[in-house]
Amino acid sequence: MDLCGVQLRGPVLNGSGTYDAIAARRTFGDALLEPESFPFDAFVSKTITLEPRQGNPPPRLWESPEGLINSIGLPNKGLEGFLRADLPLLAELPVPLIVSVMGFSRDELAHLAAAVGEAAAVERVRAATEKPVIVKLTPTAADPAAVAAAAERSGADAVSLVNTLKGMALDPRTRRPWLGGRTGGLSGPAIRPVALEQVATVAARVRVPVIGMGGIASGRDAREFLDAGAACVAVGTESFRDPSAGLRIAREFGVISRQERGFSLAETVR
Amino acid sequence: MDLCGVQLRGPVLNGSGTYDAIAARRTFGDALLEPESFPFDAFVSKTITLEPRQGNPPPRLWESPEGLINSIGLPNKGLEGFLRADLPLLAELPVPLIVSVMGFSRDELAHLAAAVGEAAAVERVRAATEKPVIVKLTPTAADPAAVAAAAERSGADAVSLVNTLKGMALDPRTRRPWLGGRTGGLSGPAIRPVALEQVATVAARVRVPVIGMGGIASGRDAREFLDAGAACVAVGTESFRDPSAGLRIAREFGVISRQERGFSLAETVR
Amino acid sequence: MRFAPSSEPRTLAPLGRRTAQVTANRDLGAYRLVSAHDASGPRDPRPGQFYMLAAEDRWGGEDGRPFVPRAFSFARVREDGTLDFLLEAVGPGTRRLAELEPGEGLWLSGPLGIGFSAAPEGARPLLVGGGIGTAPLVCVQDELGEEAEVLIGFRSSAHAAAAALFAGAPLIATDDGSVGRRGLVTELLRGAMDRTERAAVFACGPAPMLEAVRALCAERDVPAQLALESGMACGYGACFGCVVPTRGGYVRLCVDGPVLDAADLESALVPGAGH
Amino acid sequence: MRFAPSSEPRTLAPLGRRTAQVTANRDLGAYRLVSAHDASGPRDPRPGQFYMLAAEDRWGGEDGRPFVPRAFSFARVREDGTLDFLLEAVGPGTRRLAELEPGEGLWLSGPLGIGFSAAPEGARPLLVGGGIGTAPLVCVQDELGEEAEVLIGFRSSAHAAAAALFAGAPLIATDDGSVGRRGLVTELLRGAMDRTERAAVFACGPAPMLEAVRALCAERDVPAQLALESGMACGYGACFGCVVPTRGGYVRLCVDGPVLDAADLESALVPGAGH
Ligand SMILES: Cc1cc2nc3c(=O)[nH]c(=O)nc-3n(C[C@H](O)[C@H](O)[C@H](O)COP(=O)(O)OP(=O)(O)OC[C@H]3O[C@@H](n4cnc5c(N)ncnc54)[C@H](O)[C@@H]3O)c2cc1C
Ligand SMILES: Cc1cc2nc3c(=O)[nH]c(=O)nc-3n(C[C@H](O)[C@H](O)[C@H](O)COP(=O)(O)OP(=O)(O)OC[C@H]3O[C@@H](n4cnc5c(N)ncnc54)[C@H](O)[C@@H]3O)c2cc1C
Ligand SMILES: Cc1cc2nc3c(=O)[nH]c(=O)nc-3n(C[C@H](O)[C@H](O)[C@H](O)COP(=O)(O)O)c2cc1C
Ligand SMILES: Cc1cc2nc3c(=O)[nH]c(=O)nc-3n(C[C@H](O)[C@H](O)[C@H](O)COP(=O)(O)O)c2cc1C
Ligand code: FES
Ligand code: FES
Repeated sequence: MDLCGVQLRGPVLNGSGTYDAIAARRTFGDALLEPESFPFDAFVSKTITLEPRQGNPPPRLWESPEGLINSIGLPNKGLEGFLRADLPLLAELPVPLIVSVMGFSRDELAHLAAAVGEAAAVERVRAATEKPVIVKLTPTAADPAAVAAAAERSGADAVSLVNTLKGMALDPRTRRPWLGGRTGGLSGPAIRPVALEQVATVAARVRVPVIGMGGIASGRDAREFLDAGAACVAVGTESFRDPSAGLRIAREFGVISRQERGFSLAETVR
Repeated sequence: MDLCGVQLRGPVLNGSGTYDAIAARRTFGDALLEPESFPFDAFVSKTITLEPRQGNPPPRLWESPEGLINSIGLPNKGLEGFLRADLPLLAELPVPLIVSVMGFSRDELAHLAAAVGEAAAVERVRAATEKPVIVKLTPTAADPAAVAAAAERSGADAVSLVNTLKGMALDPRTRRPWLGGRTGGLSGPAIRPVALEQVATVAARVRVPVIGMGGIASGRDAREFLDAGAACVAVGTESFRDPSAGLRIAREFGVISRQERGFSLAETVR
Repeated sequence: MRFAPSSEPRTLAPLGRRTAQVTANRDLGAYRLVSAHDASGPRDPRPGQFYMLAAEDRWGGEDGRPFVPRAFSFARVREDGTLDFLLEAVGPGTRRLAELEPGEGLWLSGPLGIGFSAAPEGARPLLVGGGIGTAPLVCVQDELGEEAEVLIGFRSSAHAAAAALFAGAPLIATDDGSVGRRGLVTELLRGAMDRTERAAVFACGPAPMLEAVRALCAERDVPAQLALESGMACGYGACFGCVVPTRGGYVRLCVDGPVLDAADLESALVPGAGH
Repeated sequence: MRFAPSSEPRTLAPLGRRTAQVTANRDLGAYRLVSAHDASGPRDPRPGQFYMLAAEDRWGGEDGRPFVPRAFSFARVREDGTLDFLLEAVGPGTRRLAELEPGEGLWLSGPLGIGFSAAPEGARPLLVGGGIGTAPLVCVQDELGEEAEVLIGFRSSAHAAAAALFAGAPLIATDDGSVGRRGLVTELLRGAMDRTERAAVFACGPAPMLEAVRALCAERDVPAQLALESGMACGYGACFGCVVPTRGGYVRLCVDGPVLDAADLESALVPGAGH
């Protein structure tokens, strides 16, 4: 399949910031580099900012009903550190690479989805690169489809959604916010219906491909996002529960697709 | 305790549209009217509109991971039917009554939370009644605290949140939207972290009491919403799982409060 | 023609959710028959009423479902308050219930809704059931005795095992002819109507079957009560989720049904019900 | 003083999550000792490495938790690939694991992280454990043999039952003096250091204990390795959730730990860890 002119062997990507292929290689060894072992059909880097960032103070995680709240805070080596230390290693991966960047000043893109005026930010990125540009939308915008349409008008080659929903947890002992960053982002199956709605609504509005994510944990879930209009899906939190969730989901998805072809054949025959 | 000048025996309300005391009486009989059996400390009616409404076509429900998606569509008898048929029966309940109304034209309040300009809508309600006015916020506003502050400035005596999050489900057979209303509202434990964050943020911004809800299923959950700054809580979806969930939650909450008093005493003693 | 019940055939439910103890869970061909001792519930639920059930433990597994309880007609109530439910495992909720072990706790509330009304004086009750929809007819037969004629249809002989719940010799149809007559239960009904001067139909089964029954009864002006199904979350009128369209508008099946007078329905094909 | 390991003490994990079969689950005072046969895993995980565990069935119950897997040091590995885990049931995840029955499936991935490095030439290893933190020291002792001195502290005699996992006669302290000496394990450590010319500390336990050990070792310039705990979601560096502050900034405990050189820490009091 084709995503913005790049050939992919399948539709399952990772969610940005939910899989560190370099750390995974330290843990699982070079087996990870085998094309048939690498869990995704394209690899999306953790979001990079211009300057290095430490991220939020711990604790950074809290479990909620069928979900996870994180306040990671975009820790990364900064653009320079990334280009020097990480990019050469990521270039060894057996699949195409998508680099996730957050503007060239942090506030610039953090506010991307808040207003249509932000479209300018995408235009600036667009002019600076020949590579396809994918814009990730925030799910807290009052009207995600309008933001997606604005991104498309400004030249985005694809849009990707959803990001995590804003959430909070209290420390049962102190009764004050548990997360170092006070609030965090909710991900996982809990948000799947919200994600599916936004993906469907955005896909109905824009022409560019939509990368859908939010709580995908099985081939059936992936199938639903594609049915809702996504061109590709991404797996985030489920990779925490199963380091090769991406592979499993692609396999399950394949079985479903074959079964469905089988069924429709049977129906035709009847 | 006191909510806008009305005395309540405790802090546990029902979410509007999630408990029909009249239907419950048909099912459970007059036992429901006993003060010690009635599950809530004040009763909130289903939202009433000026004209009668049939609501959305079925199917109206879908289950999601630790959540429920509904597209009920505010069916109700209209103001006149409510005043004639329902109000006399609701007046027999052993607790104070809160009537939930949706503007005097439907669109008016449906858009309440979308923009600060809507404050006018609240002002108009304010002028029309001597009773306390509680404004329910939509959780899809980009900035719920700003909307809450606008409602407060316009004279709301309390604010209530969260309503359901917009979500969707597909029919596995047809792969098209399952719900008659295409999209629906997600409620239940899945949304609790999102609700808790919005309640905390709104409570920090407004002076009027906040009625907090969203996925409350236990006394511990209720406790968290109060810790986050809510004056009262409301129970919605959990009443579907357990018709006297309100009572159970109040009881559990009481036990926790007593234990905590015990603990802090023990700590003081040590 | 209409049923004109003297009063609403509804036994009140104790307020809230209680725990019954599972006493048995046995195979009945393609179904399970789950028995639970509902010590504090009423002994006289009306045939056609239902209960909302959930397992006390492990309700909510992988992927956080089942989440809300599930609706089940009772098939039979015994004097000591033991309730029998006939289940078909079609999804996460029924699968969990189907594997309940004796001694486990079953959360229930009920009896809920409106059951079947008595047949008009002098009419012969025809009980028409399809598949799992035969369940509520068992207690209808218990109540009406030999007066009632039982006509039931099943997909296969494994499903037809449920016929053992009925007294006497019910007429059976199966899709494959492996038990009883080959064909649909509506064909049995047509035959029985031909033989019966004044009939009154009590039916429960899949929506297409109920629709065929409704059309047939309308054609012959035979009064019919249909026990419908729709997706429910609460079972006591709280969520407004279970509505079905009637000639008078949407009604909540859990408080105004599940048994409806066929005369009130344009069609028994309820959107979103069944598997 | 620092440890200067020649290479990272890390055995690679097979990619992905696999199922091990639970072979035993027995009481050990206040703890459970769960054994599982990890047929396709490596036979040589490094002491101090850990596994992410989840029950194959029923992971996620009431209220949708546990959701992510949980981290556990292995206490021992046997030649056939059976792993022993020592668990304390403190929340929904550990409670579910504590009730695993022989024959059930245990999802695991690992070994993960960096384990303990060898002690510097000529130094006497002092293994210092507190409570459930004694678990990874069992396999350290298995490896080092009599050379190592074991000093362990517990809340009560029920917890001190874990001492049975160690060979020889470990020195024990309990809060209530019911087993061994009354007091804290750091007092045992102080005594052992007084007796030992060149010591090298291997420690695991609750954060306040580790901080006391760190401070004591810093004071006496004794090299120490501390196995820390922090809340983890993935265990392989994917989520960036498990960071702890070090002199060099935040490090992910699951890929750069859980064993850290005490010299790299300002404090072992990690925010949000432990119960
Ligand atoms: C009044 C009444 C009486 C009944 N009596 C009986 C009886 O005696 N015996 C019996 O076996 N059955 C009976 N049923 C049917 C029974 O309630 C259903 O079979 C049961 O609810 C199915 O639950 P499930 O979890 O196994 O299946 P599911 O179909 O998975 O869940 C039930 C509901 O969830 C929704 N749903 C379906 N798929 C999904 C999905 N993938 N994700 C989210 N939601 C989904 C649908 O709305 C469906 O109706 C009765 C129903 C009613 C209303
Ligand atoms: C490297 C390492 C090795 C370990 N080795 C062992 C070992 O050998 N034996 C052992 O017994 N333990 C060990 N632990 C600790 C063990 O992982 C925890 O005890 C376990 O994660 C607790 O899970 P739980 O679900 O039982 O408890 P919980 O504390 O409920 O859940 C675990 C995490 O969830 C979060 N949390 C706590 N309460 C809530 C709540 N109410 N809602 C949402 N989230 C909540 C916290 O972040 C907590 O850390 C180790 C930990 C690490 C990091
Ligand atoms: C721990 C964690 C870290 C994340 N970091 C990033 C990030 O750096 N950049 C980004 O665009 N999205 C980030 N996300 C959002 C995910 O890419 C994804 O949009 C979201 O988690 C929803 O998908 P899921 O439910 O499958 O996890 C992060 C999510 C999690 C859980
Ligand atoms: C079936 C259903 C119907 C609802 N109807 C209304 C309504 O009429 N008016 C309203 O203000 N909120 C309505 N709500 C929202 C609830 O009052 C509540 O805000 C929301 O469900 C979150 O709480 P919960 O998670 O405890 O259910 C409805 C919710 C559900 C699930
Ligand atoms: S099931 Fe809730 S109203 Fe009928
Ligand atoms: S637990 Fe996820 S990065 Fe360490």
